[in-house]
Amino acid sequence: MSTASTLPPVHQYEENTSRGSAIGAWLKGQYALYILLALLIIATITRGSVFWSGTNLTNLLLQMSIIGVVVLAELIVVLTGGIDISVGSALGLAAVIAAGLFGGPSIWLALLVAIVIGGIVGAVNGWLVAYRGLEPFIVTLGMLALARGLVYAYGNGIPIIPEAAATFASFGQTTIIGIPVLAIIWIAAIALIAFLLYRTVWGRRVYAIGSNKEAARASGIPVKRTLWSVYILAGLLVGLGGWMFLGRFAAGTSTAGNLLELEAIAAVVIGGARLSGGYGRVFGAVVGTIIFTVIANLLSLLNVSTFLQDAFRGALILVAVTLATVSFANSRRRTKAATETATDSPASSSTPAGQS
Amino acid sequence: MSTASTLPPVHQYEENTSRGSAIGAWLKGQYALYILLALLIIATITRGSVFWSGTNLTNLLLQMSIIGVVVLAELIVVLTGGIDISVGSALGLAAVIAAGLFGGPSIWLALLVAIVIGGIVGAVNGWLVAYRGLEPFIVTLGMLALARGLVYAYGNGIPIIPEAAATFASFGQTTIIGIPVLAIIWIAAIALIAFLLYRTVWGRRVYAIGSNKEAARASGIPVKRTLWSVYILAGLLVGLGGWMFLGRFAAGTSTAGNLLELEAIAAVVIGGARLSGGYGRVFGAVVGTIIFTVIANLLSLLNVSTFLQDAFRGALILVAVTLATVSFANSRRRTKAATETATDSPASSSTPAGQS
Amino acid sequence: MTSDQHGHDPTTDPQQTVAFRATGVKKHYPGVKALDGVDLTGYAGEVLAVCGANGAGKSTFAKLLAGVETPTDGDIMVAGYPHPVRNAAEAEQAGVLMMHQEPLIIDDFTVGENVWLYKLRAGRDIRPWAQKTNTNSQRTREVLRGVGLGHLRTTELARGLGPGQRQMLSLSRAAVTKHRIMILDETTASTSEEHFNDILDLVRREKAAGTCIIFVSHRLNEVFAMADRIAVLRNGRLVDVVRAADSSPDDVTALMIGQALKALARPAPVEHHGAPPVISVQDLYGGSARGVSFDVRSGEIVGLYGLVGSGRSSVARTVTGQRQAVGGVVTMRGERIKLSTPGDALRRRIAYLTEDRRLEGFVNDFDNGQNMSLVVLPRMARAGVVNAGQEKARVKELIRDFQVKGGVKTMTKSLSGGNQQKVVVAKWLEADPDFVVLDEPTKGIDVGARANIYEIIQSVAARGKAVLVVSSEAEELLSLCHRILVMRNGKVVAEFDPEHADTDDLIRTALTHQD
Amino acid sequence: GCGKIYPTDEPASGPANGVKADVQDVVVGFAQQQLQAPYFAAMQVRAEQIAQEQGFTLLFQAANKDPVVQMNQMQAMMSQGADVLVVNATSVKGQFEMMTQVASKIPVTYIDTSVPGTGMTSVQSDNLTIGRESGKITAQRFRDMGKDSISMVILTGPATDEFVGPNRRQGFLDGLTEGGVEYEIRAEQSGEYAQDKGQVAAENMLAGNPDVDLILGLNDSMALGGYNVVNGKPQYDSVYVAASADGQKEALALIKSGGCDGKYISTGLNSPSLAADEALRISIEVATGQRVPADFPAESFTKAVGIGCENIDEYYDPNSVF
Ligand SMILES: Nc1ncnc2c1ncn2[C@@H]1O[C@H](COP(=O)(O)OP(=O)(O)OP(=O)(O)O)[C@@H](O)[C@H]1O
Ligand SMILES: Nc1ncnc2c1ncn2[C@@H]1O[C@H](COP(=O)(O)OP(=O)(O)OP(=O)(O)O)[C@@H](O)[C@H]1O
Ligand SMILES: [Mg+2]
Ligand SMILES: [Mg+2]
Repeated sequence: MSTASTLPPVHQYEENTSRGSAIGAWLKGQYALYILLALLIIATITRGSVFWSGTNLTNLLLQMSIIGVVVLAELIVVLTGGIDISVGSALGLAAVIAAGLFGGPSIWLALLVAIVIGGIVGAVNGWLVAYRGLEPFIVTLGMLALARGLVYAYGNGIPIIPEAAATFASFGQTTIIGIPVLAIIWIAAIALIAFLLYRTVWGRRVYAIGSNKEAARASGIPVKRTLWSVYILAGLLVGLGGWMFLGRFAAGTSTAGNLLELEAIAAVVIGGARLSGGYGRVFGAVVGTIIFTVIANLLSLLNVSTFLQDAFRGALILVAVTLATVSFANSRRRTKAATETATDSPASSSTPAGQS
Repeated sequence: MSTASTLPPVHQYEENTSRGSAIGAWLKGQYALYILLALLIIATITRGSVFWSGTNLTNLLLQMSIIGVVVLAELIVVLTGGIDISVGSALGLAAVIAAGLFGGPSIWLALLVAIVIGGIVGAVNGWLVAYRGLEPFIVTLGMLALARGLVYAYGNGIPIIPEAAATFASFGQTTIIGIPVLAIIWIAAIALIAFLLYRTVWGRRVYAIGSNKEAARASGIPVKRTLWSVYILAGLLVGLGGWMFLGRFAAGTSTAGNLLELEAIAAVVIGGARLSGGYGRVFGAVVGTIIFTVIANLLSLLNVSTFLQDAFRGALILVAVTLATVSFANSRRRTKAATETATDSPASSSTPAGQS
Repeated sequence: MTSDQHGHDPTTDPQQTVAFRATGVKKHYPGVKALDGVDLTGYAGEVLAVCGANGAGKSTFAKLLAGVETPTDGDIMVAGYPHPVRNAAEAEQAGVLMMHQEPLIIDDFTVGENVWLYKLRAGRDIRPWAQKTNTNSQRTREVLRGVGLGHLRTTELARGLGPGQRQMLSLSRAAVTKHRIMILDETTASTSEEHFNDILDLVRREKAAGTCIIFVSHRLNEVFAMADRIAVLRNGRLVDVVRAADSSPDDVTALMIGQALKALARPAPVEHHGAPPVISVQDLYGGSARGVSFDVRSGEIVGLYGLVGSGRSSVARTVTGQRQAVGGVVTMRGERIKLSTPGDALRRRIAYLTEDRRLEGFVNDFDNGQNMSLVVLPRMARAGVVNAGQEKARVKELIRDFQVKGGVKTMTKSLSGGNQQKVVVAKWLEADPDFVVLDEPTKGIDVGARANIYEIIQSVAARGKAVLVVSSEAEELLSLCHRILVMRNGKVVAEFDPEHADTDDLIRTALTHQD
Repeated sequence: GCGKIYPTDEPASGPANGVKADVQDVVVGFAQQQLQAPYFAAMQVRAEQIAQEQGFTLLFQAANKDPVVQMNQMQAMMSQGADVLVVNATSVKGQFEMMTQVASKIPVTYIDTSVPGTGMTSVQSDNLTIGRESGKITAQRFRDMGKDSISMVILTGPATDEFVGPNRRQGFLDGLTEGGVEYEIRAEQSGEYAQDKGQVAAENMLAGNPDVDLILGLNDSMALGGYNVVNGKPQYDSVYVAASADGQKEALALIKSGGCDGKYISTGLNSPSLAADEALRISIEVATGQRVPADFPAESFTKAVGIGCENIDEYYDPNSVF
């Protein structure tokens, strides 16, 4: 019997394969991009010549490359439905120990040390989360305090200057065809993470676990092992960030990486990732990184008073995210009027902008 | 075809109404309580006489009452599946404006002002989250920066001393039958929130929304309105906290409430609440508050080097939560052996200790 | 859209009181016209069945009526309510009660609280004492007993309930709410036949009280046992409304899918060559299974029948490593095995198709392609890097084979319930396991696609694999299996040869056998 | 019935637990404001050295710049039997009532930052003068280069910096004027007293104002960050760096190595060791009954000097902690 040959028409489905509407749909979801665009327009109007000057663009690249690597680490953790608030302290720890161990004689030894430290921190976090089933927030909160405490204890609060400080400083200033080497490292890390997430079995598993852990488990995915690997990879990235910190500042200060976690999470979230996991793109996280760096840079360029900077930053964030959804809702309403298809259905709140 | 209709409905199992192991089951879930117990034992062994002295107990009560009120605010937000990282700044803003508006002539006027400010902040957060569907993290991050910025701007970073500073100071150190009045306010707030959550329709709605927003909406619960009310109530509590801050320190400092959000979230989570919402108890949050206050107090009493304090605090948190789940897992294994029915079924990962 | 080819026009009836009237109702999702202009009237005191293939728009219509979704165009007036309902709260006030295809259960609430969930609706009454209903009261327990959940503790969390129990729990709300329209959206899909009697009883009572009942089901025998009129939807349009008395299941099937179904061939008999069974289970304990033993041979399809809660799923989960066995021996081809995770099982080519689609069936944020390839992805990858082209090509084939109404890039969660189920079935059969347990594989799947899935299952067995099918539908097992085991209270109590048994035998054994 | 935890406002008239004859029995509580800058860390190291030498017990806590935390820590010290407190206050104005309450139970000696009107005495660094001395040296250098008007950018403290930073800033500017140099401030941004933050702020300010003559950091850490930006970059060849205070080792090393045409022009001496010595001396005298609180003036200042290329050898010690 072959019902297949007489397929009933009720099961037919026409896939919309037109490229145009795909890009349109994609653009509609990229509200981080609109925020960035708006920021760039504001920057151009107010301080255009300075903002777009070569020096400032180089500064921007430098300023975003360290946090950029940390944002990638945060992203993969957030994709699993976790959160890592220890990234800042772990970066500090990696930087300080890499600067101080054996006196910090070589930048390559420091790279190794920093990555190992980061990896260890990540492995501990990941083990507790994956194998002991603990809440990531509380685990990484403990690690936040522990790592920062070790930073203080290691240098008694005094910055650690590696022996190879001069090499670090000159390495940090190196550019390749005009692009700072630190930025190149960041871009390489973006490419690596994008490849891992989108092109490998591991990446697919990360998304599956974040979206529906039970389904992932039932489908034979090694949930614990994958979760652990995510935290370890995040740790390695953070360690790399610590090393880049040394390259940029040539000293392991005890405040290195302070409050970085907040900015990293914010960049991931404004880039469209969902804190409950399973949804988020590398592209969005990168845009989020750029947004926060540009905001800080712009406030500096406009020489906004220290007293008002925080207020401006906060208001900017609130206005930006609100406007982005307003314009999104509007464009949706327009679509509706045009095609009579869109709705105010409850499902509409499950857009990326929706609450998790 | 209709044979089924000839058979009587079945009820194969006997009704099970046993209440026997209710307390046992409850105790099993209270791992925060064990952490606290362990801490108290450590405190008694190491610095017993000082720790349990009247002065220190009064200090402890004072130290936990302000954060305690903020933890309650955080709890109700977390129950809805949200997060509020603006509580610290909002507390600062309420304190500073209450101290400065009209010169801060009266503590009762200040109470009104603080609560109104807190309520406004909460209403803005809640409106953006509930009606604009924005991610709570990013909204309250914006508010965190905005409110802190306004604090700085309001006093140009200089603390605001209310005219009634002396009244505030004497109010803050008043005791009633030996209990500081601030602690009494905290206890009243606990009772209020417990009543609202456990005894009212509103409270059940909060849990329903946090547990399954779609189901809540589809069963006719006014999701948006309830969400908004939660954030407003949280704001009012934070405002109250700001006023209590004035009572304790008699000045609206620009650092008031700094980093409080982290501690508040941590207390809520260690108290067993699930960050994804729908699960969490007032009792747990109170225990969480006490735990963090006792840790800080104990580290001071033990005169642990400041460099190591953070490290100790972090290590303590990690060890405590890990041990708590170890003993929990063990007791589960024992139950299993005894009854031969318990399992490692997927559902077991959704215990409070499980990852959200 | 309406038809009067049956003489008297059954779509309208001036003699009866109108309960609701839908006119020109459209519901369009981006890229999908779920409903495309439906006019339908329901009357007080009747059972109106809504039939249609998967994705025809049945649930969509029900959701519009219940105010959970708002129509793109047209409106639905509920009798006694001044304007079209705009949200679930208004629908409640208008007296519409809906049992969703995915039941509305708050996992963190107790069973008792879930019974009274609608107490939390939009009523302005949020005074503390308004919540007074004791969710652990005698009344609550009676209500639960009324839907066959008397053995549950009212104070236990709903999180632990299986899909069948969730359906019945949601149904229990009918007893505690005031309503004039009751919608049952595939409430019977994951419950066994004997629960149908509870539901039938309930429906009769409701009908007598003047409620308009809308009944959605793919089981045409149930539809004909219950309905007064049958509305048939196809691709979002109302094809016809017929009187149950004037029609037959074959007519309705033809209306639904545009052709009549051929009868399913019996599976070819299995030949034993003395080889050890693929899987052999001895004295298995775990979950609610209490000492279960059976074998499944190569090429054999074994059915497992029982009532809701009889322990079938516990057995299925335990032998496939989804949960750990507490006692007992499982041997695979003579070798003793111990599975502690689904991953272990998969490595031994043992698979389990879950009955709990909502919780562990598919990944919410994945599209059909990603969901279907989830299990077999490592096979489509080299050194961990996915071969995207191969993946896409294979998934396209699967979508065609399983007649999924959706594309590779369609999000699985936006599919209709039955189409989601097809995705899940496809995902597991694609893994090509040596031993596969299918737990309620055809739940919610329409008659057309169902035949197709049976064929695929038979072809799997024909390739020498061992298949265990858990089902609540006796008929399905009788036509599909070589042998049928019946469970009761966690034990296998009888074995039938489908050639010499009928539905009644199975149900009676499941119900009345004493041990 | 009602009661008060701190029944009186009057400052304590003697050690909290009575006069101790033997210095070995004395317990000193040291409530440090923060440890996020080397200056504060160095103070702790010095205090611990002194405690070791003299044999008294030192309770040391740092408050992370938060008055609330500091209050809790002081309370814990008193619970532990501290006789006297050394406090580096977190907020000059904001802690008035708090410190009144604390000082009613225990003699308080402020170090570095004080809360006027409370406590027994204060050992302060005179930020205004320190800044002015450094400013004068910088002015001299620019005069030597033939410039008598400069443009500059300033790295300030965070918004919570109510007292110290503004004084150092004003002092330095006064010093420039006194030294005969006119200045124009092109931009001011916070570097939060940290090297990395200072470096970023300096980068941004220089991008907008590449032609400035001077980057002023209100402490050495930030100025070092600024130095990293301009060091070795040809486009910033004529940009110099100065700090108004601290005398951190790395900064002194730069001054020394650069000589009188180095990029890092000057800083001011704000010796954590001197301050710690003085404050602990006073505390011990009170605790052992050698003197009573009433003997002390409201405030005394530590030595204030500017450090430039000419006097660098007096102050540079490669082995110091700070
Ligand atoms: N939220 C949504 N977004 C996009 N499409 C949707 C959504 N909900 C339903 N659809 C589409 O609407 C169509 C009708 O779905 P509906 O759930 O009403 O079918 P159904 O008749 O109930 O099918 P089944 O028998 O499988 O339950 C389907 O093609 C489905 O993919
Ligand atoms: N460890 C256990 N001990 C006792 N009962 C359990 C245990 N685990 C599950 N149960 C209960 O056993 C009952 C039957 O479980 P199971 O899912 O195996 O049966 P089923 O026949 O497949 O029923 P359904 O049709 O609901 O899936 C359920 O009520 C479930 O709550
Ligand atoms: Mg449906
Ligand atoms: Mg089952």
